[in-house]
Amino acid sequence: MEALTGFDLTAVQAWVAFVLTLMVFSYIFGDNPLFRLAEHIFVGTAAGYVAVLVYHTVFRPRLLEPLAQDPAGHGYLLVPLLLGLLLLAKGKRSTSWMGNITMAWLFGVGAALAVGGALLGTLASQLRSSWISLNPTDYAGRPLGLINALLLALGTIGVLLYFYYTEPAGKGAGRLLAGIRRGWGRLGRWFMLVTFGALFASAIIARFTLLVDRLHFLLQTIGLLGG
Amino acid sequence: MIYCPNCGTANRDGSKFCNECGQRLTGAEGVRCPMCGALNRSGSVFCTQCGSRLIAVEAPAEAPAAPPAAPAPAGEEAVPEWLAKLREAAQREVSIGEEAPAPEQREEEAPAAGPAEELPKAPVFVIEEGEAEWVPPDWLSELRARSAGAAEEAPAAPSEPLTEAPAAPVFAAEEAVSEVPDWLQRLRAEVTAEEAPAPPPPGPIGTEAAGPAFPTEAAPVFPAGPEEIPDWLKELGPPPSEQEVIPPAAGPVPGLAVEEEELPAWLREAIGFGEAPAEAPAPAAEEELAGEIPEWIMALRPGAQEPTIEAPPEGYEGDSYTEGILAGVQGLLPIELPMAKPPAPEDTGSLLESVPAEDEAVQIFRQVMESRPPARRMPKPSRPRIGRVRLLSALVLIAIMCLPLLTQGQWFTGIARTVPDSVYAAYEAVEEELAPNDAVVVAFDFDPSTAGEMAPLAQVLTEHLMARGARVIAVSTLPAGPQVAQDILDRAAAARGGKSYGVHYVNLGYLPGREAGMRDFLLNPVGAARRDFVRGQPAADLPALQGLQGIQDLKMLVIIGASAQDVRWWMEQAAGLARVPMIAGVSAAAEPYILPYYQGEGRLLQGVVAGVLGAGDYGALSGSLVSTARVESLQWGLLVALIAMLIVAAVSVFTPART
Amino acid sequence: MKRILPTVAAMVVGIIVLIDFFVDVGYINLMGRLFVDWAVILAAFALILGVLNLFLVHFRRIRTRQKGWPYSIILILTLWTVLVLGLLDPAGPQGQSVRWIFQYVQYPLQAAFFALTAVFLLTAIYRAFRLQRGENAWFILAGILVLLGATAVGGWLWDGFASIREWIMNVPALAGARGILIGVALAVTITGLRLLLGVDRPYAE
Amino acid sequence: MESIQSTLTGIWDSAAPAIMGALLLLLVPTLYFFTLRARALLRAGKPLPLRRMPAFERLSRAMDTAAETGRPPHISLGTGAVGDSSTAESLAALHLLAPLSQQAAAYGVHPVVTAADAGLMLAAQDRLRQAFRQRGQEREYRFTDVQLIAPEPTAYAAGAMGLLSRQELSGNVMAGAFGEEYFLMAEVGAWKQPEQVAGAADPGVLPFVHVTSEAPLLGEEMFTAGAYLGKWASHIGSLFAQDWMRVLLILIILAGMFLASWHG
Repeated sequence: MEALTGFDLTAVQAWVAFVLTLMVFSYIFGDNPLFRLAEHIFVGTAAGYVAVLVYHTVFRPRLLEPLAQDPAGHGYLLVPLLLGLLLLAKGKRSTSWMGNITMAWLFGVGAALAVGGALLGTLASQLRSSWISLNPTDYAGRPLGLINALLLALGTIGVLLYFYYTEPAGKGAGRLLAGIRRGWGRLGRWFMLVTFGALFASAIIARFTLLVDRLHFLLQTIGLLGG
Repeated sequence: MIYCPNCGTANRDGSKFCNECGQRLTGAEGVRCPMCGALNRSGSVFCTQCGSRLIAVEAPAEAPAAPPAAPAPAGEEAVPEWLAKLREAAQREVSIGEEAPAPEQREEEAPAAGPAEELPKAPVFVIEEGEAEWVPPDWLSELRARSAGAAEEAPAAPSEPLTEAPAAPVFAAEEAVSEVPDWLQRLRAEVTAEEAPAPPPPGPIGTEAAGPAFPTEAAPVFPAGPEEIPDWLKELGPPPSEQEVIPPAAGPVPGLAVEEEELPAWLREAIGFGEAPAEAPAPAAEEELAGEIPEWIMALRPGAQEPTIEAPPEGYEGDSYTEGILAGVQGLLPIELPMAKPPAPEDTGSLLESVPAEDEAVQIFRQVMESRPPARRMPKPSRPRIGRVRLLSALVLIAIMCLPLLTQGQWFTGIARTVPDSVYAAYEAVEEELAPNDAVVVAFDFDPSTAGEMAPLAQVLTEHLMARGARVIAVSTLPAGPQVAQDILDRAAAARGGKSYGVHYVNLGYLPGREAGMRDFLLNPVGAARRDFVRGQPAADLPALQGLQGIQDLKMLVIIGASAQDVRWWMEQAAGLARVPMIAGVSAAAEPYILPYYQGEGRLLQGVVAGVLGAGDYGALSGSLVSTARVESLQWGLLVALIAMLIVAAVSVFTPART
Repeated sequence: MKRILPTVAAMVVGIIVLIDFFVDVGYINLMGRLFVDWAVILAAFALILGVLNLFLVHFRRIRTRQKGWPYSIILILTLWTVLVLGLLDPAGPQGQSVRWIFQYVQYPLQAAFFALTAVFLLTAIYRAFRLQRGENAWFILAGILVLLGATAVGGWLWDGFASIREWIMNVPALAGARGILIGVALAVTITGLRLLLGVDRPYAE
Repeated sequence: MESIQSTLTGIWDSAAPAIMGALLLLLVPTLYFFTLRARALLRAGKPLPLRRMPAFERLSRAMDTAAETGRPPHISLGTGAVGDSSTAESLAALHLLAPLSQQAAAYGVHPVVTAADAGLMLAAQDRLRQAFRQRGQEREYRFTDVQLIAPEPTAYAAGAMGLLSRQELSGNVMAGAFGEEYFLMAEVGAWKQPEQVAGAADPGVLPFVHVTSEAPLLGEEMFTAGAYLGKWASHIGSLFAQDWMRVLLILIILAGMFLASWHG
């Protein structure tokens, strides 16, 4: 760092991190100026860092350099360049509409990725995984396995039914079906709550690990851990 | 383009029904809600948008207690002729609000004062398409012509709707239009004699604002002779030129117009030129106005300071009205009621005569306005001492977690933890599947936020891979991931020795576009990454990437992810392309969600290592060290959490439920 | 035109990218990948406006002397520092100065903010367990059992907790998560489909 | 047993794209049909046969508080983006934003809308401006009404945390794609703000949604705002269609289980 600042930063840098960490932790005592300072520094650097990163990983290698080095070979890149410039028109109210086509592009691609991912990624694999045998002969000697399989089926379908939106005008068989659906959905909600509980407890483990790491860092910096 | 009044969807011009919600669009029989301007199906009782009552407002026409000069509208028809005419006029005239009387006139027209916005809109008209021509009386046209430039802006400034007053103008309008009474003629004479009022700053928006959303602004010609105004009204009454006081939403002060045009809109907004003057009026205009405007009206402006209202008593924290005219009034006046329910006809028609019942209401209102805030409080959402609980528990937790770190004590380390299957499986997969120089992609999908947990995990996995002689190719789908990855890679390389960057391991940096980026990368790693992260070299030149065409050349995919979603995406993208062995290192938080991918039929993962505890287990197998003090500290912290959970659960079982 | 063109663009681009998922036809795959690639570039253009918005919001705060405006000065200063250092340095994020800022400013801050949630979790326990009753017993029970199964204390009390934890994760929790995932996938599909059919036009004004 | 399972897996792996594609194509007419039905229901003014959703009632309460006190609500659109696979969740957030901003514009309240992605910010700006324009108050709208707090999730959460601790709001509404950072802001919101309505789709975030919001929008419920708040025919129709597809998927699950069980 000498080149940049003219003095050795290594002595200071750990303390910079130390002080900033303490400033964030001061939120334990409620909102205060130190925390606000840390928050604003954080937002500023993070925004700047992302912008720098995007410039160096997207703009430069994917758009500017190919266009600068070999304009003829990368003529197709003029399309995103043009669309991108149109998007900048959104900064002004009167020209804002010109950016709509670019927004449409983003939304179209995004929606397609979401639909494709949901169908082929999530839905296909989750449906496939839910096809478990309920045949007792498959669980010979492990009665618990059969119960587990039954619970899995009950729970998965139950959660799906819990979210059912339509409330039909009940008569006769329809009413009976709706009753079953509601009861099963209730059961599904319980499964969901168990899921939440498990995830919550696991999150406690994960987040406490992060706290340990920071405490370790703080104690190390003030020399209580012997460097 | 027609915007649906119900859902806001833009429809083709000429559409009859809304594309989106089926709301009828073409003109016709609808009822404009007086409160929000929404068009409702005719015959609706309540507004679909804001729930205001629509029907009763039409009713008063039947029983007006008119001042002597104004004849009661004749006939049984619900809508008197003059009203129909007025309606048509309202439709034809875009900004018929101009007909509002000149400010001088309004000096007498007390009830109009406060709710400047609500008044003109209060009458609800059934909008019909009609042919009949209506020629406005000449006094009206005169007024209109004169104020054409000036009053173009509809009085759209927001203000707190507050009193019973809104119903008044229904009758006002009716009287004024049906036949100009004597008193009005007198007034008119006065007005014409005087100079035109100083026009409020002109704004281009005015015409926009007075679009079809305000078809009923024709109303406010307020009949009220000075002699008939009770004292209380005079007190409440508006001073002159209230129109200027509450400037329309339009903004630019003439002097600034030039500069404004030179600046792009966004900049103007930022610097504040184009802002609604209500919020930041140009100084000159403000001063000019301030002279003639009494304080209380200034106070009505949005954002104005509220000098007259006493501050709530010390320590009061409840929700109360802290802004607007009702500041300091707590929970007494249901604000919505006066505007949602028009007063019963017999109360409202008698603006000009002081009816005892009305006096009473006025007295109450006055008392409310003058009295100190009552002691009653709005209930606050229950937050039972959670602040102190938070502080205390946080300090206890931190103290207890620091202890093992400081003392290096090993209370829990002696207790054997059962090493999960999934960790063994992961270790064995690396041992068995990998030969020296096999290409392995390691996804570092975590950033500093979760590095405290993920770094030790990534460290043991990377070290093991390097020990097996694999070529480690690192990527990250998080912007800040590559930086964290680089430190871990360098440390792992140093720990194993003899590994050089570019040959044995390489960092390809950030992959934008989430799973689309992952897919791209797996299909064509060199092409998708383009450059390496450390030196910015073209990826194709790196020795570590030689012969790597796509996922088929990978021997293993190691996903180290803090969020279950990222891990899932990698798995799904990779599994969709080829069968490549995968192991996952995940945060403990994601474990419940990822573990199933290791179990069961058609499993995608060869092994799962979760959290620091899993890293410890893995490290014990592969010969990397994970700090025991940290694990110890974590165990103590978890003990605190467990105890907290048990206590709270027990307490909640033995105490009655809160709501 | 103002309306039709964007709608057509969204539909055509989206449907091609979507078809790319389902078929294996050379030029469709090529177009699909190209369109996605361009979307990344376009999102980068959007970021220019985003950073501008961030700047303007805080500039306004300073100009109008809103409460806490000095903090906005700090924010703008740090933002510009990182931007200038990072854009001028050809090494970008790997440049010495940016790397230093990342290492000693952003990293500790980001880590500290996340570590703070550990403390928040304790109060969340308080709220979740106390203020909600009834069915919530399932939540509490599962939470306690999973925690017992993961910690040394649990193992010390009874070594069966570990297998109970594993069972919870592999059976009821899995069933719940799967149900949620399938439901969300369905909702996502319909939401995306409405856009691809031109029914929802969030890009039009 | 092994063989049946692996046969099934083999068939499924090769047939899944076709089956999923068919499902998608089937969805198009279903959606159309139910949209027409929903439109007819709306036109007839009949009550919609949808179950109660307390979260949306809470939302209206927060908006009423906004009208009474002049305090704005905070609407967080999540840390998702437009242009990648989180777009669907971002869309859900925008569908929630549209009716809320219309209501806010009617009350003359400027909601504080925040996002962590520039594209989403731009889309939200269009929504908000449109809402103000429909009230004839386009001038009221400002470029800075929708803020990009930070283009990075944790920094966004940190900024939102500050906003929620300091600003007096009528409520905190959070919907969209959230990740691990959700809890950071949600806990502060639950602590400091009078009303908190939150929704997320990622199961990893849902436990936190559950503990920080008394009226959560869990998983797919987050996508229903257009139907419940906006009363848009296509969105109501979507819910009907979704229920039918749900039944179809349950049948697929049951059929698959039957196939897996049936051997010998």
